[in-house]
Amino acid sequence: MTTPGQTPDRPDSNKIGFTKPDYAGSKSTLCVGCGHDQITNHIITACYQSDVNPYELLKMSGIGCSSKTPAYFMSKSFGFNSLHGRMAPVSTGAHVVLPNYFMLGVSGDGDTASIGLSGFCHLVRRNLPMVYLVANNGVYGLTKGQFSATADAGAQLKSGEKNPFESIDLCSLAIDLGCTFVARSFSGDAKQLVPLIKSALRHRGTAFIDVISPCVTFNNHDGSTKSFNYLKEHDVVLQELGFIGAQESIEVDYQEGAKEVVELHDGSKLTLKKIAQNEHNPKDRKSAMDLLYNHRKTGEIVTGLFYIEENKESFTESLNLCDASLAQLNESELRLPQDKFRELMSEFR
Amino acid sequence: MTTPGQTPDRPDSNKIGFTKPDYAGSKSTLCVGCGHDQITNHIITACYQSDVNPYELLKMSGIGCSSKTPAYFMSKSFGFNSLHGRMAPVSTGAHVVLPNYFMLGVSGDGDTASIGLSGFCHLVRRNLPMVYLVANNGVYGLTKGQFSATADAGAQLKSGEKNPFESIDLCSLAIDLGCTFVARSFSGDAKQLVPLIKSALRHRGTAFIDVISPCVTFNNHDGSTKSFNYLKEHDVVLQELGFIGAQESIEVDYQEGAKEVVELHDGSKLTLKKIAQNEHNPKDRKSAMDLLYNHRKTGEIVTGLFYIEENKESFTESLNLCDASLAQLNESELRLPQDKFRELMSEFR
Amino acid sequence: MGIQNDFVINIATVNGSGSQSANLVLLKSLFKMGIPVGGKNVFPSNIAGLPTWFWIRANEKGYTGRREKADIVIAMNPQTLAEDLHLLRDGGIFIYNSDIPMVQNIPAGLQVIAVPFKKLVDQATDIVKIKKLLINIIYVGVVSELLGLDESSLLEALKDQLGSKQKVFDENLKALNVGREYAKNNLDVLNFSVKAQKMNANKNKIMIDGNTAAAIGSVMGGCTFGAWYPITPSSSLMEGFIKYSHKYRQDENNKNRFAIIQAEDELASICMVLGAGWAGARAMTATSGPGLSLMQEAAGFAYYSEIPGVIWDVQRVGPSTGMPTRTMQGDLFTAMFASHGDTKHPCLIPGNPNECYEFGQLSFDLAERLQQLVIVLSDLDIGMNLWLQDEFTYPQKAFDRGKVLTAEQLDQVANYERYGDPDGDGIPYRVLPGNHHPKAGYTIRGSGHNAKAQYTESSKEYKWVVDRLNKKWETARTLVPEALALGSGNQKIGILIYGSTEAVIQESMDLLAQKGISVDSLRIRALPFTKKIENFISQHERVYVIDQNRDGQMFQLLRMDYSQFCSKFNSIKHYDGTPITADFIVHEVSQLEKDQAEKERQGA
Amino acid sequence: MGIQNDFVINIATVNGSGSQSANLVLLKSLFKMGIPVGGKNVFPSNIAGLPTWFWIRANEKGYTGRREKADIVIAMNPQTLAEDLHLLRDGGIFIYNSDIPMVQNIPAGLQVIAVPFKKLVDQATDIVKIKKLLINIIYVGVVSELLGLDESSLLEALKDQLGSKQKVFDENLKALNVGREYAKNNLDVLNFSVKAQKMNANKNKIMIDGNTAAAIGSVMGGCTFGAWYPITPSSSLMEGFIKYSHKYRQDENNKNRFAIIQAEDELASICMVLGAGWAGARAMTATSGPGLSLMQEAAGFAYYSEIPGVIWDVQRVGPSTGMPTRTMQGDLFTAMFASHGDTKHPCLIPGNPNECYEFGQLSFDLAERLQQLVIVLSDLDIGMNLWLQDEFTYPQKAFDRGKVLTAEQLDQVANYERYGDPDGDGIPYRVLPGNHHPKAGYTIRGSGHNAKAQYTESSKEYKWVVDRLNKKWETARTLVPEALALGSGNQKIGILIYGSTEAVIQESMDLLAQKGISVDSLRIRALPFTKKIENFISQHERVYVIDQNRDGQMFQLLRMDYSQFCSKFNSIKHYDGTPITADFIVHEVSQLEKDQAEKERQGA
Ligand SMILES: Cc1ncc(C[n+]2csc(CCOP(=O)(O)OP(=O)(O)O)c2C)c(N)n1
Ligand SMILES: Cc1ncc(C[n+]2csc(CCOP(=O)(O)OP(=O)(O)O)c2C)c(N)n1
Ligand code: SF4
Ligand code: SF4
Ligand SMILES: [Mg+2]
Ligand SMILES: [Mg+2]
Repeated sequence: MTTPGQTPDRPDSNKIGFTKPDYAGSKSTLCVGCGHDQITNHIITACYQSDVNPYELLKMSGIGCSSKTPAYFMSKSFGFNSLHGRMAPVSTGAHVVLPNYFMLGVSGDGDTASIGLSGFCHLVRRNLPMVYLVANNGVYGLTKGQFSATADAGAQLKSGEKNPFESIDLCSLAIDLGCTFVARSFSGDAKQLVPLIKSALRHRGTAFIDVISPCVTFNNHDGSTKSFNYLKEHDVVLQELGFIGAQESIEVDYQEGAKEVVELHDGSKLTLKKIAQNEHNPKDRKSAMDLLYNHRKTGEIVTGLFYIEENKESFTESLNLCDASLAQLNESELRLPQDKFRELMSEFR
Repeated sequence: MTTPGQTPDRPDSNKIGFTKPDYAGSKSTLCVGCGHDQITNHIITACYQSDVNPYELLKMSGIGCSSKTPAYFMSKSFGFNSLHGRMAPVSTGAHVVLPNYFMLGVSGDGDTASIGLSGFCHLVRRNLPMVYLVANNGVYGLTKGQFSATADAGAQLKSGEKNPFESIDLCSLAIDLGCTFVARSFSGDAKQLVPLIKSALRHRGTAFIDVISPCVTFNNHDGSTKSFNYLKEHDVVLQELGFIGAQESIEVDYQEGAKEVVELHDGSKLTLKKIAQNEHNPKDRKSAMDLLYNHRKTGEIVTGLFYIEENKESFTESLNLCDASLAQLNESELRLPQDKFRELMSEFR
Repeated sequence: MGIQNDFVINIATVNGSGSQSANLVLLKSLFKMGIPVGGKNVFPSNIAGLPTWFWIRANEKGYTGRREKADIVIAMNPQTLAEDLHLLRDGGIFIYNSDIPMVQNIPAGLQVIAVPFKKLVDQATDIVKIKKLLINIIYVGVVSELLGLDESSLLEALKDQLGSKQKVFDENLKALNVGREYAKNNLDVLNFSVKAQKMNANKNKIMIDGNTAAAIGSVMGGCTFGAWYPITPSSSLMEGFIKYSHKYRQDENNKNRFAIIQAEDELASICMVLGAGWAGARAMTATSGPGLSLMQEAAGFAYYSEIPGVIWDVQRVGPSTGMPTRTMQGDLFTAMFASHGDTKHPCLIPGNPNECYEFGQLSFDLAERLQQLVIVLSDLDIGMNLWLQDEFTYPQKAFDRGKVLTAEQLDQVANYERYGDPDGDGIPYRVLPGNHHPKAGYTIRGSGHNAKAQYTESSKEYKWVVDRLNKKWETARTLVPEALALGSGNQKIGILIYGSTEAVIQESMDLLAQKGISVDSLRIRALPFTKKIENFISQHERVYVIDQNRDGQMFQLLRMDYSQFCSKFNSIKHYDGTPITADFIVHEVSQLEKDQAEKERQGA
Repeated sequence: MGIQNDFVINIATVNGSGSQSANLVLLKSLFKMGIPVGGKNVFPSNIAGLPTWFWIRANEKGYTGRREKADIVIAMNPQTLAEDLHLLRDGGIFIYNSDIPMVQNIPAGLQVIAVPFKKLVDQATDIVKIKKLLINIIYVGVVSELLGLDESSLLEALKDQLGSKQKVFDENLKALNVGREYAKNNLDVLNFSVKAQKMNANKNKIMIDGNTAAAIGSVMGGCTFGAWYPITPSSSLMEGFIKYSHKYRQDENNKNRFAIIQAEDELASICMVLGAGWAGARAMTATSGPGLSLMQEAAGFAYYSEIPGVIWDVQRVGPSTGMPTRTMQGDLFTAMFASHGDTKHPCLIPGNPNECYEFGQLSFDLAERLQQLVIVLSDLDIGMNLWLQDEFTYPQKAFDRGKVLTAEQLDQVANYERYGDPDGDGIPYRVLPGNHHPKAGYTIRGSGHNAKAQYTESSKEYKWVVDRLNKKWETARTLVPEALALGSGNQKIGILIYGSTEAVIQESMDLLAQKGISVDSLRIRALPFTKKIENFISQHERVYVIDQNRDGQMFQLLRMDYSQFCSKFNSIKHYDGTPITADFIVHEVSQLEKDQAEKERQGA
């Protein structure tokens, strides 16, 4: 079925017939230079390039500057700009009704690591199939720059105030809670983030991506550990990543031996070529944790895919859902037939 | 100062003049045989033996069978039986006002790992000085036995229903979040739990103890991984633990070489003698995590002290509080003097 | 000249002792004998070992609500022996376990029967483990003999309750007979002053609790999504829904036509309902006061973004944690005004399990028609006690899924606006995610939006939408279930009730009539109020509003909406955690009527 | 024959452009000239780049509330140029940036002044980076010249706002002068129809926003504990409290006599307040609607377990996330009835920053006296806008810490009960953790408890405590701040207002009087209502209740409590997110009065 708006004949169309403008959203109202706008662009690129039908994707978010971004990409898609900290449970409810849809959520570090922490943990624990992206700037942008719980110990606000608490590392937390796809990236790193988003969309459980996304207005100064400058100096890129769609032939981007290949749920592939020297094995939880713990001590920000597990049962599978959407079932499918009803009534006599 | 009720002359008095009955609470209304009642007893023993003044201890809890236990020990102490899932923030507020008091909280797995998860994580992150004990039975006892988030994957309810989700391991979570004292124990193991509680009370940050505490009514059957039988068969005790009060001479219980000694905040000491053969180093976060991850795969429940760090700044320290309690300051200490007030007013002209 | 088919038995035990099944045998025996009967369980907020009372009321006229005092008390709990004596009416019968020392100071006139249960249970079994359990069935045996219960009804009830395993059944039967034999041989059965006699009042009746009824209603109402966090006294509602869904809602491939999620807390469960409701499923959650309080923020989102959903609030005693195992109608304000900033929600108020069943269905029709949360205010008394009810009727109507546009229909619409008002009833047209029409996609939000669902901070656009929401509220008024009247309608005095007070209203009216006070009554079944309620008030000289809460919440809401009639209103409040009784109502109304007469006399 | 000292200027810019400081220079210049003036910032819910308006109202009579239309618009934002034209009154002056193309269809009669800001800023500086910023100060220069602002006041204001760094000051001064010169040389300054003239109305006055005032009040009120989660428009309250605490509350060892915790969410912040309040600290949190909704469950705990604490709710537009940067009085129901199951809280409603300062102190006295949460309902208009106020008075009274028993005092008490009522006012005596008396220790809980603070499920004990809580509510009625009256008190018409409507009430009354409609007014400052409010209603024939919310929440509450007067009540509602104006009130009242007269004529 061709959905409206598809123009398969145009030369700049992707495999499913959409051009890049089909993935556009409304004009951003974020500050000029905000990392979140970079993420928006990478999402658009990833979805366009990897042939994601915008009509078959749900955009989710909470509240915050970051949570506004779904308005700025893919206007054709339905979006749910929920409450502060509630992206996780809202997504859980929506997913169950449209389990075959892509679901892409953009939350903030405040939205996820502060007010939404419990929902995040439980979503991960359930392995809810969605891309859960946190645009992490270490502050509450929308309320004018207070520290969030991902701010590093010792990091400074513009005012000079220092954060006394250890930061919550959403990646190690996710791994510990059994998350099946855990990565970190940087809003400025298209090369890394675009293939991560593409693969995450094809993953069959929760795909969590923590994207350091500098807040140019409140957290981009010296003393910040989430500024563009800090990232430029401390970003340690773990792997060179590639994505090969299910339809594409693997040879395109694949050289025997040089890369590790992870086959994703729908047959597409994620390729990894190590850059940094280390013992890290992305299929081993303990190894992933060790990697994070080792880097924490150095002040480096290691980015890349930390952990992936394609075999764990997803939440959807545990629900044993019928094929039709729960929104579309009718009276005869949902009500007891008359005889069963009578039978049931007789139990109460 | 002798507080009322102290009877230093009696032979069965502890060093500060209280007898064991001084640590008693009201009669338990829990089911006969409930693990939580064992914990109550161990708390009483630990406080009595380690000379904790009941007048200087605050008892905290949430809601659940487990959260009822503070009523069953130390009636002389003030207690706060709060709301479901809210022990952490309530304790945070209370601690700040009485920072020199012992604070001992008993929560449940539902209370902490489900509805209270966010509060727990943030309390740990802040390193709030208190003993945070979870009486973990893998179910919601008080609401009649539904799975909680610490139920293991594949564990069965009495009805035969299986839990499809990976359990939240509160210990690895706490370690990951920077908790400075992390242990697991079993309600039936007085030898281990009593010294743990004693040491936890003298620790200068958050001391978290996850105590497997079987629910005899709803989760003590075959197929449960939190039953008395399961524990008997799968409990792997890591160390032999001992506690030496600050006043006591260390020779009492200390043989060169055989034991590791951790000096606690007030000069008292925790001694550890390895039982299980392993590489575990309780002063190294990564090592502690590795231990937990290794045991997870085996179905064993490893118990003991996993991690301890005595040097991290506690929440109280970060607040730079004055000596007097915030409850006791008077007008002249709190209000601006007249001249400063006039000065301040002039800023608005 | 004893009492026949009109008695209250109160059985005092401890919870977790297995007395519940025994009590149900007794209750069901009476039911099967065709006698109208009701059962109420007064239990503690713990799991085992604390005092529990089970009230059985049998009454040939069909009065099965609570009555203050019992005719017979079976006192099995030594802890409460002394206070249990006071549960009896004057001249009542106190059956107690003679193994425990009897208290002193027995009120005069009581008839005391000591039964040596320990000795009896030794006759019934040698298995030590089950002795404690079997004692319960022994008291059933004793009392069944005293009351003269029909043997076949008794055995049938025993089979229903304990018949699934033959061995268990046999053990119990033996114990039952030990009790019966004891009574026959040792007690003056013949002259026992309270007797049960077969009658035929229970044709097409069932005995059911409201939570089970709501669960069945939700199945029949097409609910496909449930998210919950356990809380007394609502848990059994969702557990019922789980049970019946699994039993009746699997397709030919054993796949589920439903999804039920045990959430991590109530914030999550209501948000899951919002997600599912937005995506088009009939979605619900069940909770009680504390959970409803936690759902406030999300409730406001639902109101403003117009997502359908259903919340069952099975009310218990507040404030705060309160008394989780006691009943109250205390959440009216919290439900109706759930959330900050000019938010309001239609509420349905069932009066009995049958209406729980009906509202289990209707709530979804209304929620989807109005694109709102519908909050159903049940309570512990309805939800967890056993009510004698007409058998439920099979639904005749199709689901009303409200205004939803498919992609094809969208093609026909020139200027589609998600938050418009093309019909002038305040209700816009929804499109569901999954609708692939280019005009369909929109982002739902709790922040300011215009008719086109676009973000706005414009005063004008904002105001237009919230004014439309007010219009929708007026439409809701015409759609919610109508209030139900009893009585001729010609009396000067009107009684306004709602919810579980239904159990005693007919009895109250009859008793008042006997006292020469004739009244009409009207039972409110929803908020906002309907025209009929206004009419009722305007047509009566004095109106008694009966609340089961301290603050007279319904009374307050009525005064707010019908302040023009304020001089007519009187508030009657019952709020000690027990279900209201006819005696209480009669007492209060007659007192107030007397005051009124006095006033009039003085005025004249 | 122009206007003097009675004008409104509206400056349209985008946020994040640095216009705020410039606008404050203008505002403060007028203030320093001794002219009554007020400033309101209408800003978007984002951080930079969206339309923002700053309203300045100067008025010699002291009317500094909002007025619907401006005399002068300074239109710097091309996005809103067209709509900004409509902000002007007939004949108003439109100053715009001639670098951007002017819109067509300029309403007749407007005076349009084009200023080439780009050219001017090039004269002011060569530093590209600061050009955008300096443009703002240039429009200040232009308009100051047109209005004829007093030079020294202008320079003083510039120094106050931008004087901390000499370089910055010099740059701005240069730009200011470029603007002034431009005006002098190119515009008809002399004949400009709006003029400002020095006067002497601002002696002992300050310009302050309510959040800052509340912060200072909380310091003076002895608050030692704050827990919060940032939310517009309340953040600046807690940030002010942090600032002043650090500045004024360190002891001789530089140790803090306060603790402020940025919590992980509002559930946590209110629970931290409960913990600290229980332990004896004066504890508060500040939030707005969504946060208040999240605090509902804990609010019920505070009510039932009787813990003092203060919540500042700086209200914004709901429902739900609504419009975070617009104002509303929409949380009355949510605050007063916060939590399920018969819960209610005293609320204080400040009408201006001075009362924010006063209530910052009083709230703690009341909270500790009543052992309750006190919810202070401020709003965005009070909290974030700049109001002309009398300088705050230094507190004369000691803290009222309520009924607290020390260990020594406990020795004197025979039968101490934490939840008793020895004084008959419904208020028990507290003991604080840390009290080492053997009778002191108790466990606080939200579950059923008796007078002795023991767990109970007894109907009688439960009822006793909640009845006492109701008695306490009546005591609260006698302790909350009294309503304030304006007018002779002899009129037939009474206007009931509350909160930020204070800004326009005197103006409204004066304007109404000019129209021949004399009214009295009464400003409600707290819930529950006081006797004075009842008297006011009973003494007036018609009462107009003015709400800044859609549902007329105060109107509803009044009808609930004073339904006997219901026929007198009329509801006037303003709810588009902007602060209410005198024009609106005058229009509504006169309209309703006309209807009334019509009715009476027909009746006659
Ligand atoms: C319940 C509630 N509390 C507080 C707020 C105010 N608020 C809006 S966004 C935000 C923080 C956003 O931080 P983050 O998620 O990191 O997003 P960012 O703006 O930094 O991208 C807060 C506290 C709110 N909207 N709702
Ligand atoms: C807000 C709220 N939701 C739900 C409940 C009902 N409730 C009481 S205790 C409990 C779970 C207790 O489980 P856990 O903490 O594991 O304690 P346990 O009884 O197992 O010791 C629940 C869900 C409640 N009291 N409050
Ligand atoms: S405030 Fe920070 S996070 Fe928000 S839009 Fe601006 S730069 Fe981005
Ligand atoms: S139900 Fe379980 S957890 Fe609760 S008291 Fe009984 S045994 Fe303990
Ligand atoms: Mg952020
Ligand atoms: Mg548990």
